[in-house]
Amino acid sequence: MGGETVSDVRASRIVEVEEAAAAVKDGMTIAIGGFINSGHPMAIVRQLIKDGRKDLTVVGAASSGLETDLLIAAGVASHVISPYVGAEGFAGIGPAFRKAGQDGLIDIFELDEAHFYAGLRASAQRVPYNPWKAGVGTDLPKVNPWLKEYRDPINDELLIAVPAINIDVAFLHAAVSDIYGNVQHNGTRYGDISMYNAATKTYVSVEKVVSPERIKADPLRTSIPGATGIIRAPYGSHPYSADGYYVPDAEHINTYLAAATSWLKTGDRAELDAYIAEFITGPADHADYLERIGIRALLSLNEF
Amino acid sequence: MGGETVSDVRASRIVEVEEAAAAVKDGMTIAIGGFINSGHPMAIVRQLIKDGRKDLTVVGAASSGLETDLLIAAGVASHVISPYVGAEGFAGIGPAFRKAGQDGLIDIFELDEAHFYAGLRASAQRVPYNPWKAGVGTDLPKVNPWLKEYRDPINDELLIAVPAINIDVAFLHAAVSDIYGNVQHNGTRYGDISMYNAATKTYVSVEKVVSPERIKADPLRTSIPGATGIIRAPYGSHPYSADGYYVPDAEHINTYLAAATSWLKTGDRAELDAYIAEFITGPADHADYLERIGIRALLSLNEF
Amino acid sequence: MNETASPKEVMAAAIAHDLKDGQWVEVGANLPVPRAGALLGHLHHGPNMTVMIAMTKAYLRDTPVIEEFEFITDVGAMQWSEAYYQHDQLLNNQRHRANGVFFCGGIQIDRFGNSNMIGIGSDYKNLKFRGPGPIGTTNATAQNGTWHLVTNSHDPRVLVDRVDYISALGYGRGEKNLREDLGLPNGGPSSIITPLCVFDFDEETRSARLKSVHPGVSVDKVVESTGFSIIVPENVPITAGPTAEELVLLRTRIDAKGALRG
Amino acid sequence: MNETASPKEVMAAAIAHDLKDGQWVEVGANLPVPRAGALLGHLHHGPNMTVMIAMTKAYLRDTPVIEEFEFITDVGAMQWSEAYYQHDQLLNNQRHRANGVFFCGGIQIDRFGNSNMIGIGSDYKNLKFRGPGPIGTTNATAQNGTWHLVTNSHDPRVLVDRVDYISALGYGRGEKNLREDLGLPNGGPSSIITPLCVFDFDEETRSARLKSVHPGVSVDKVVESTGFSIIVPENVPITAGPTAEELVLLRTRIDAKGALRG
Repeated sequence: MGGETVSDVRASRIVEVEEAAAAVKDGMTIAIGGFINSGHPMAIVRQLIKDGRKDLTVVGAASSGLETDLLIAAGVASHVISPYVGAEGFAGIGPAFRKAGQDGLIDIFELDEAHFYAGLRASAQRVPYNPWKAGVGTDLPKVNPWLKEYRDPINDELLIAVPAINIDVAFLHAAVSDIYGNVQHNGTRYGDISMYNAATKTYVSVEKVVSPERIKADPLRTSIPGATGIIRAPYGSHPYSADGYYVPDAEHINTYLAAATSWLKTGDRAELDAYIAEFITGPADHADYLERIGIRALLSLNEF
Repeated sequence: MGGETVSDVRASRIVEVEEAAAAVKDGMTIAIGGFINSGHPMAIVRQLIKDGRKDLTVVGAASSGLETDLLIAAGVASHVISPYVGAEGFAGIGPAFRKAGQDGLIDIFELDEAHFYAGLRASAQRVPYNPWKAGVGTDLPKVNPWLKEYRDPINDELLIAVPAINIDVAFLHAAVSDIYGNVQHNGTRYGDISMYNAATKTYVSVEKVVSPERIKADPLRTSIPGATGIIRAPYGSHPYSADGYYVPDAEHINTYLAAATSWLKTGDRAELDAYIAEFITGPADHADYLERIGIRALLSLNEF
Repeated sequence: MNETASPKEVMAAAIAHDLKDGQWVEVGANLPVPRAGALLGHLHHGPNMTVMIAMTKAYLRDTPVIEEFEFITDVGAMQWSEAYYQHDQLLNNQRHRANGVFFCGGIQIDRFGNSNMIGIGSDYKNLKFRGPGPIGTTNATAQNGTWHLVTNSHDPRVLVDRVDYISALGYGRGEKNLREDLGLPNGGPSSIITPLCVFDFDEETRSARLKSVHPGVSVDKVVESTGFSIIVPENVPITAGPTAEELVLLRTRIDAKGALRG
Repeated sequence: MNETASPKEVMAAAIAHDLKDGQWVEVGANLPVPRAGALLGHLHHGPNMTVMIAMTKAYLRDTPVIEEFEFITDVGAMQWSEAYYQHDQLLNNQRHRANGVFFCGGIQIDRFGNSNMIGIGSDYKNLKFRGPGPIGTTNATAQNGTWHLVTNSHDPRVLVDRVDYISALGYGRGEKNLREDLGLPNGGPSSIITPLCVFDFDEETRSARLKSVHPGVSVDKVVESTGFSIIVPENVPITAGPTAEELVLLRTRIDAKGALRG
């Protein structure tokens, strides 16, 4: 007791992207933060594909973008929990999501964004489900039997029971963090905090690691106060935007879309596999990926 | 259609304290923000007593302080929904709360702070109740039949159903607001936001009304984005603290405590009624109240 | 009423005319018509509207030219912000929606105002066309005090007799008091707004009824472009498009780049 | 072990010794013993503990002298803050509690580790003594991975055979597997820490058992001061109070003003 267990050093939570990705085993449920064309932890997403992860249940954002589409295209996702997979003006519907949904390649957990957060809340609150009103009378409980219509125990009102969406590992991308896992986003935080609260572990890639003093200068900005691990990843959301750092890379996004759409339209994966080889399995690491994008292209995204 | 309904001016939401208090009718449910010895909208609390409001259900903070005790002492509250009424180091238990609880003068909605927020969330989410785990096996459902033990519709797990706590009017105190009801707290916001989200109307007294530009300079700080009305009330939380403005007025708090404790111990209301006459029904308005406290006393609270 | 207005400008005006000052409205990205309609209502007669745009609560009447943004997360839009909205917090709370107005799309919309965002095909496990997912339409159409269906494709494949999957509930199959019996907080959709016309819903049958046709559009054109049987009243008025003043607002401040005229 | 430690310093050390690095602990205001115990654990062997203090998440090992604060809302405490906690957000999320430690008080605590914060008297509508209310004890004792009961009054009126009202559930009336059957996430209280001794709970009967007596306290003194029947093992060790190093931490950095020595 006392003296023998003294530990004097606060541990750094900085990890390499490989270590963060290694927290995921086949069959687990992971969450990917961000919102449509912004704020996705792409360095980690690419690592998961490189690692050949399989049978993952992917909790995409309430509106997820092509990061989720890519995990489907690469065969990593067997289940998707997200109310939307698409890319706004780039593509109304993710092509791999469409292909996989039409051909029954994946299970889609059909739900509204309000159900999505009700399920994440249930996990965060350690209750088996949360009730929600909207959805009664629709076909959602028919196509997704996990959304159960029931009568509430107080007023006998018809409600939807949304089961807890328990996340094994959440992956987010944010602006800055100190080495102790105190993360701050720039501006809005999408639904990232709800994923953190529903997850057993949370790894956050950041544009910049900053001093603890900078975090403490404005503690109200701290959005994730206890990330399991922090990954240094400048341009870590590329080709999607990072608020205040860079805008989406339309050209690269369209390159992916063309490859995935070719799979959707023809059933031939050649273009898609070439994209994956060039930008995911090919590069040795995140910096090598960025080299392939090119500094001129990266710098062109800095104005907005 | 079109032209005839044009309204060109954005309405100011600044109101007098009398107008805010007039939103309350006898029998309504009101909420009072803040936390134990801080952040209570006292100018409004005093106005409600002055107005002779009766039979109010008072939703105090998750840890409420003597503002709730005072509303009990003054006969305004007939029901109290709060997991705690006290004043930390000043008094472990509010004396009027004790007196009224022991003598059956009020109904106390017995609950934990987690149930408190579950009930507020249910109101905000327009569901009849929210489920919670903690509380099963305790006597809370026995002394408070509104907390109902039931089996959940998915896993047949024993849970507590916490009914929606619907608030007619919430009253909060914060640092600043623009005239359009965009409110910013200093630092932590206690549970104020949860009351706002559960309320039909929300009036916020502020230390200072600031320009819209100042609000827009840091929109992340906006805690209440749409108050129904804003009351200019410098020292509006006195005798309790306002974060970053002034600390609790220990002397005044002890004056109240002595008066209320005299009622508790002797059953004689004379001291309590004298306190109410001197500091609540006597002063013509908030400034007159502050005059009675005295500028020297007020300025002494400014260092911390 | 300006005869030169494009069909989408007419749609935007129809949306704006129905908005009331003080209401709460979300403006999505990449939805030019509801965006323009909401902003037109805000600029024209809605100084006290709560406009949720690009993850902020914004007041835009002081902005000379409101640039379109391509992404809902565009930080450029935050120039107008009085508060951020954090998406989970927005969805975790619903009371503000009582005074809200919502515009619901659909890969299919039927005569009873139901919308389908899920997919097309009778076998859910083997859809002919996989849709984008419900996004927030299931909830928003249940919670908002007022809502409309909006489509840019007035086409028999979109405007169908019966959607394959109901992801947002309108009037079901026209059952009496369906929404009340389900305990839903609003009374159902007000209208379907298309590039050709506006439908409302018959009070008895709850089936779509032609409310007005846009300038230059015939009733026959609407009938032949619609996949369900329409209730056509004896007199069908012309949709009130933008006034001259509104058209100036649209073309100079809201849609300077002409997305509605393209 | 330093013989000069006060009973409250011994209590604080008992708390600290049970804390493990990396755990999550809330430090309330006006609870000097659990405050000092948590901070002692943090300074002594807990650099990676998550310390929630005065509505912030704080790291205090760089602070030479940690001043006491009188109010949980004291903004002065925010000097250490790495993040604010907003009280409703803290309570709306519970997963972090799995690794948490909680200290539960009570106006009554019984031999089965149940706590009563509601009131004393058999008639709930006419209590002899109205308590402060459950605060967060009902939930915190259900959610935290580890929890203890703590009282500053080792008195037969506080340590009773059966509490009048259970606001925080310990082991009920000692029923087998009660907590598991109820589906509660933790296994129940670890101990009752008082100014005289530490109790743990017998694995079979779930009733309080004398684990150790504080320096200078006799078993007889404990028995006569306790309102319930105690299980007394053959050998009762002396509570390990603060080491010399810990006492220095307590007296120079954590409790410089001597609240524990008063």
